[in-house]
Amino acid sequence: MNDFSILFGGKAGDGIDRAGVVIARILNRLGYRIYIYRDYPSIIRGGHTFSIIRASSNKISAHLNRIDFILALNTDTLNLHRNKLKNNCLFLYDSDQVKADVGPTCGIGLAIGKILKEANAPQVMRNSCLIGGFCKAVGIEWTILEEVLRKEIPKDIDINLKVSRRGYDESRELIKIERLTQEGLPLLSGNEAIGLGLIKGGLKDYIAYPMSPSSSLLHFLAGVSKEFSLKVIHPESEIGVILMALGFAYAGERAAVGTSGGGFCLMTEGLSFAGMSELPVVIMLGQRPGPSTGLPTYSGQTELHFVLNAGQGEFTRLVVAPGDSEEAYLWSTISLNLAWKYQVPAIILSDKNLCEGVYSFDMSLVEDVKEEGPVLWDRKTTYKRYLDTETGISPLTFAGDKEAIVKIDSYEHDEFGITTEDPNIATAMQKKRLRKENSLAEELKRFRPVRVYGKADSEFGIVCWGSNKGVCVEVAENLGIKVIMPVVLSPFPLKEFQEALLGIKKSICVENNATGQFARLINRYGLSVDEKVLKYDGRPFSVDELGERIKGHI
Amino acid sequence: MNDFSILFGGKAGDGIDRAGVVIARILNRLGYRIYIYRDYPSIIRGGHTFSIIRASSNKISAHLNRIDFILALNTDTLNLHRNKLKNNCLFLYDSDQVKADVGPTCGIGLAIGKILKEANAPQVMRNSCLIGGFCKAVGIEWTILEEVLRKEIPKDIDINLKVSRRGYDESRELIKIERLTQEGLPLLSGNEAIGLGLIKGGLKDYIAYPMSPSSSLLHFLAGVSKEFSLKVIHPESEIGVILMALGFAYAGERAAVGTSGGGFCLMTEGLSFAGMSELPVVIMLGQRPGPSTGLPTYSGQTELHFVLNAGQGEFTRLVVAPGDSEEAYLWSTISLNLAWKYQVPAIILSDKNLCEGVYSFDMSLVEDVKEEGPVLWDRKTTYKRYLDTETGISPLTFAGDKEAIVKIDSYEHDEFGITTEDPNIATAMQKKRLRKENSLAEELKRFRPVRVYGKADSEFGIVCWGSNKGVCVEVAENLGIKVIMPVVLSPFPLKEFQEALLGIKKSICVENNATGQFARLINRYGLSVDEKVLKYDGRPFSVDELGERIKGHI
Amino acid sequence: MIQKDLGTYAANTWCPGCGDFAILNAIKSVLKSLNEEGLPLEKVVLVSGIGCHGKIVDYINVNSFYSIHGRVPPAAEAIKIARPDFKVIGFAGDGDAYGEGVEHLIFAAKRNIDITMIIHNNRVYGLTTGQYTPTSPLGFKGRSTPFGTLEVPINPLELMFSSGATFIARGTSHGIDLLKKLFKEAILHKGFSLVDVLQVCVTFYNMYEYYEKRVYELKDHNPEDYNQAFGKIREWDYNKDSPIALGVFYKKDSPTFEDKFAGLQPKETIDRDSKIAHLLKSFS
Amino acid sequence: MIQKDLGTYAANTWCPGCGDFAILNAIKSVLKSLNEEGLPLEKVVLVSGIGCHGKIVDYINVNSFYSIHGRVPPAAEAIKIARPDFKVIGFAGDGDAYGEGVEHLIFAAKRNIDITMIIHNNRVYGLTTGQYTPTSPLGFKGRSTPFGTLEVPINPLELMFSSGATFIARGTSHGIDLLKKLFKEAILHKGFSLVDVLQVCVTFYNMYEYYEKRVYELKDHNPEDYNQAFGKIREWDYNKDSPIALGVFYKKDSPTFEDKFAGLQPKETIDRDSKIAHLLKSFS
Ligand SMILES: Cc1ncc(C[n+]2csc(CCOP(=O)(O)OP(=O)(O)O)c2C)c(N)n1
Ligand SMILES: Cc1ncc(C[n+]2csc(CCOP(=O)(O)OP(=O)(O)O)c2C)c(N)n1
Ligand code: SF4
Ligand code: SF4
Ligand SMILES: [Mg+2]
Ligand SMILES: [Mg+2]
Repeated sequence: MNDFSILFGGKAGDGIDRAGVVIARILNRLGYRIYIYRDYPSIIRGGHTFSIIRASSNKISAHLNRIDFILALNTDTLNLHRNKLKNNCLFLYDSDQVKADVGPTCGIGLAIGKILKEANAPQVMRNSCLIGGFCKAVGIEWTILEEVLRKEIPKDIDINLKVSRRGYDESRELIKIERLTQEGLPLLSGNEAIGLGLIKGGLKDYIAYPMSPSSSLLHFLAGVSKEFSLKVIHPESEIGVILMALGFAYAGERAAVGTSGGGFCLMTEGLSFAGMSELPVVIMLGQRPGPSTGLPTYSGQTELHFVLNAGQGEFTRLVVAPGDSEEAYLWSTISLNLAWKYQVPAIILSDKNLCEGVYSFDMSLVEDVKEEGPVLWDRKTTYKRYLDTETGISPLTFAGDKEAIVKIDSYEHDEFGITTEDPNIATAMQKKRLRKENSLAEELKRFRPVRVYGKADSEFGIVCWGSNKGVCVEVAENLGIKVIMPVVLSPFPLKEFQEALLGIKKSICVENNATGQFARLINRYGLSVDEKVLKYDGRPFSVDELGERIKGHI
Repeated sequence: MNDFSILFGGKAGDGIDRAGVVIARILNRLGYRIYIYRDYPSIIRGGHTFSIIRASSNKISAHLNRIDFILALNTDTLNLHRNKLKNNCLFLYDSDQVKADVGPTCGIGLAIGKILKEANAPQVMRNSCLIGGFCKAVGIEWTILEEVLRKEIPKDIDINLKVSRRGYDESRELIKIERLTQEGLPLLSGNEAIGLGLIKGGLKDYIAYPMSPSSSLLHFLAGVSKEFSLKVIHPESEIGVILMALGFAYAGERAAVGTSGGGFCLMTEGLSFAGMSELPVVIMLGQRPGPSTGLPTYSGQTELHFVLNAGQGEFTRLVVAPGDSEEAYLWSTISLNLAWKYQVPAIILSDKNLCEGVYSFDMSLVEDVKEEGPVLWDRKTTYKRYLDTETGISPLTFAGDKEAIVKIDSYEHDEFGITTEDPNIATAMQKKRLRKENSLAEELKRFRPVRVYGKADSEFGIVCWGSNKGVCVEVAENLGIKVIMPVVLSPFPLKEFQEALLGIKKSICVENNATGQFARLINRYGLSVDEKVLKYDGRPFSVDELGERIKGHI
Repeated sequence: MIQKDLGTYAANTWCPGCGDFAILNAIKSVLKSLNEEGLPLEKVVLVSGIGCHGKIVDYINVNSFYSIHGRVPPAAEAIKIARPDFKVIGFAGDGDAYGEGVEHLIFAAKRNIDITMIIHNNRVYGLTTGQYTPTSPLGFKGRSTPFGTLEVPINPLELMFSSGATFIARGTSHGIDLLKKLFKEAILHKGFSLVDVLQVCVTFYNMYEYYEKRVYELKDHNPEDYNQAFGKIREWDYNKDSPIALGVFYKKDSPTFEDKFAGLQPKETIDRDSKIAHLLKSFS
Repeated sequence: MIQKDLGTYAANTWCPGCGDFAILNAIKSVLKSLNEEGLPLEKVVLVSGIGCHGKIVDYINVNSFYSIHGRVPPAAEAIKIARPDFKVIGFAGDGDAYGEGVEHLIFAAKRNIDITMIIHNNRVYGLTTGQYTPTSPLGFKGRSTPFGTLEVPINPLELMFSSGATFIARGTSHGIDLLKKLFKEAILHKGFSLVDVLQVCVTFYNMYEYYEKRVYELKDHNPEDYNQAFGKIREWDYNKDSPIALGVFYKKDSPTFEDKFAGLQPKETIDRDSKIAHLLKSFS
């Protein structure tokens, strides 16, 4: 057992999420690497929700369909998932609630209702009781559980410990999870990694209107706002959000915003304004299945072409799609740096799987990128906010500078930022803004915009982007094939991508959308993939599922 | 002189626009075909503005750089444009205002200030005086001018006629414009043609927030709202606009909206909602140079990829880009019909040149398309708003139907329109919505989505879209080469486009943007153009200018 | 999909104890009674926003338009303008209607379109798990403001009053009889009506006891008296701990937009083709 | 770009006689006088919307942010929050601020951020050549409403009052001395201030004579008296032909958002890398 999965299920409101994290932290202390997939409907109470906590001696960022252990707070959990169990009898359940015919010798039933009643504990503690039972069942020492609970759920900890201990005591050991020799790692959601990466890149302000799956980035940054002197603002709408961010950028502060599809729509006018005014901004876009409100708590990859083309007019933009927590951290820092260096909007294209998935985060795997300053005015000649330079970058100074007047403008403008309708100036300015794309593309090379995994010389290559990285890499390693994953999507790293394709005889593009958006993107460059493996029901590929589908093509 | 151009220039507020139309109507009565290009800054008074009125015995929809006659209300007009005159002396000017050294024997100066003063006429009548002088100078009878003025400018007509007559009398004949034998045609702006085409297609409601170059469509439809029982509404914002349109569609009424880039941004969330809810809507998008506020009174073609990909999620949309007034009329009718038949959003991608250009409109050239009804519920089984059918089209009925309950939903939903998060239903519904693209593409064939002009068997082909049609066709005819112009841009008519390309050895793509958006679009299909001729200063190509640039490639 | 009792087969996923149930039950009962009094149910359209509140349309078996977040009014207005014989009832959240899309509410009120807006004002974003809204009190600790908000709430009734709403009322989700009365009166009111429902969100902002202690029903109040109305509207500002009046605060007869609009709209008589031809003539 | 007299080289393209000139001249004079009194001009940022009004920032040689249509307040708010030592002055049109982006105005007022909004209220869309706006009177015949509007205007002062604005004033473009006084007072007011300027649009809605006949300056008015303020605010509703008061209607001392916010924001002392490392520890 150095790679196993626990499914913890119940109703929304049962604290499934929290329970998953507690279990993950326990296993983390035993040296396991973790990935958590969270599946929940757009409901606050009721319905069916579950987390799959996968633990492995190796770093992972995908889940499996085969489950080793089920922890069931309700009947649905057993009914819907028992068929996924490797060993049909490895499950624990609340025998006061679960109305399933489990067979007499199978699983462990805990009378959680009774236990809670006796301890005078609230319903939300059912999960702690079940976790207690689980720890005993897999041979985890009580002290570890106690430590984690104290840290994770400080509120009413005494009753909680009591309830959990009862679960522990009334359970029995079924199997033994070994302690590994390696140290644990921090467990971070994708959004937390993005938040920290932005902080590392010098973030000063974060502005957002709540929207799944971006909300937890807002919550996280609001929570740490004092530590990092961040101004975190939740204004009236996404239109207000993007305009505030541009106001902060004008004042010289690094600002980022976060949203999902519908909110991004409302930001597109501001995005185009950012392009014209050359005000930097980083937008974290967490994709979920659309169109429209769609499946708000699930995942998709349908906004690739939208973000590449959003906003009227033509302007340079940076678009990156990190694939796991380390990339999320790294590329958030890079995005903020480059948005400021090139004075362009940068979009971190994420999705629910990355935003809300939980990963063991290994800082030692993250290339070290420091906060980098923008190109600043040399103070030698009169300040011109839109000085037309060879790189297209106009050196910056900010309002408040005694020697400069800083005028930005949503109209076409001259170098001083005064509105113009002159055809020659308009053409020159348009060229200047687009020229930045070249220098940006050049600079991106130093961050290796296309990453390659798996068997380097395989003639089969999986092509993927964003949160599918984890599952694709694992499948490729299992099958002995290659993975090509561009993290940068605009400016598209064509040369690097082509190099990565060298030697590939058959390429298989894996995406969470119905039309193959990445496959279509590379068509633009005269390239094409041989096969498309698409899934668009809002659920991520599991390693087993994707493995089967890829096998069909190789 | 069966093809000549008159440039009428002055300051904003001088009534340049109106003057252009008066001259055009006069020439129309003499049997000429007309095209007017209007060049004006985003200013209400002052600045420099001019119209070029081109008249020809043939139908035209482009302007020439070479001018035959200048009518100048201010100095700028002469200074900026005199070099375009074929005959350096063919101009009329207000000698009380124009401070230019015109030479003693050149042009005709009218002391308009004095004439107005004597007639006690307001400044806005300066243009009438100059028109009077012009008519005399080219040998047009006074009665024609009088008739047109009476019709066009009924307000204070007596003083106006007096002033105009003085101009007429104090001028002298320089050259003679012949009366042609053909009848005149209605003169329509592109927006008027779009409005009439929508009316023909059964338009019931038009909702818009003013924005150049779409505003004149709003003004036109508001003006004729009583005649056609249209509900024309100008609400608080573009977000309100698109949501109102969807409300009307829900109630069973054919609605359209109009806007430009920034307003379209604000509509993208509603667009995606239209995709999900399958509520039909027609959006007229008048492009102008961006990014952001850009050059609001000029023209561009930068929103092609934006409209193809706008809105989160993936859904079927119709995008058409008509090239002149007849196409504007025809494709507006088609758009409304097909939006309703397929229950999809349809976008009429226009631009300032088409919206505000004035054309001789020849109804006999327009294919006859009638208003066509949507697929209606057969009343045989319980009504399901989102019945999953082979074509993807769910038959319609509307709220108010005693036997049906009509539920539309921005969430993913089942056939009844009840929210669902079920992965199988979500997949099926996504397929259903995308399947409509196939049937729509099939149906579009009957309207010849790709049009071909010029020399059919030339090995040189100009590829263009939208308002560049006119200038490209004329250039192609001059040079004896072919023009390929897809009117439909989504679903892309690949087969027809490929057929049109047969025999072409060198293709030259003409666009008003900096990156070659159409050229990029066809890359997606493994096709590419050989040359790009781009212009993005907001001004349209003239026939002479484009001719030169194309010659460089053939 | 015909279900008895105006329900649907959709599973109800509100938290047990949520105040939205009261709104659901009240509106169902009002629709039934209006139906008995002669309103054909096919002439009812429910429009909802996105939030816990929005789910209400999935639970009622009549025509509905499940809109996007913040955008209930413009859709409702258009439906009413297209079909003045319909009753159009909007359900919106406080985040939805007073925040994201407050401009539409203001303009719908200004136009005095005869729609009814029922606001599920739980003073929190429910569905996105507990952030402050425009009506949360100063210092509210939500997930986006863990150290407390820095803004005083708006008083939505005052905002509606200043925007020209012609019917303004308030109820709570713990007074279903009053809710029924208010909903019915609002729906029957000819003009723009708004009922602000202090709907308790048991999960993220349980104000049950707070309201229980403070609410009272308006008595001897003349809602047609502008000054009385204004006084009562300002009595509680959604922040201070004052008594909280319930009932109809304000009511005014005023011509509606859709009626004026219909007046402008002659029925089309001759066919469009000939009218187009006629119009084209005038263009030459 | 240093020009004397706060001007720039941009050619002025307002119509001769436009009321915007008065606003331009008044604000320049106020900036000069504030500068003389010690305000460094580099600490002034002008923010404008899109419309004829917006051009004002091209004509004044100080820092500026020429925003998009309707979106002056959020940009101005952010600049003020980032730099509480700045004076941030927004110029917006009536279409811009009371229509397209009214939600931002409401929330800026609600937050009581110390910015000044100057509204060029010509009661028409100037730059798009003459359509009705939220403050055009009932029956206004504009290019989108050739048969007259069907909506009564909003009273923007009342709307701002109900949204929590702490300084509300009105001037006209034909009273430049009053404008100067009002602008200066508004800028010096600590909190959200709005000056509604009845700016005459000579081209599309020339109300010069109308206003001349009706305007009067507030006297014996205590702007800190809530009820007096409300009464005067409601005296003219932007529709009826009543007297039109000018001056400061309302003024209130109230803590500002940016001050409260700054209170929450300790200065960063230790370096971020070690704090990140520390935080990461707590995640394991
Ligand atoms: C444009 C947009 N922004 C954000 C969201 C995310 N969202 C969904 S519901 C909601 C808030 C709901 O709050 P409220 O309107 O008060 O309704 P409640 O859930 O409290 O009933 C938000 C922000 C969205 N769906 N669309
Ligand atoms: C999103 C968007 N919609 C529409 C426009 C077009 N537009 C430019 S200015 C303007 C109205 C200006 O009116 P107002 O704000 O009153 O300013 P004024 O010109 O009267 O000073 C409009 C609608 C735009 N620029 N952006
Ligand atoms: S979260 Fe609150 S508003 Fe939403 S269903 Fe639960 S109790 Fe009701
Ligand atoms: S149109 Fe009106 S507001 Fe605009 S510049 Fe002219 S007079 Fe001023
Ligand atoms: Mg709420
Ligand atoms: Mg205005």
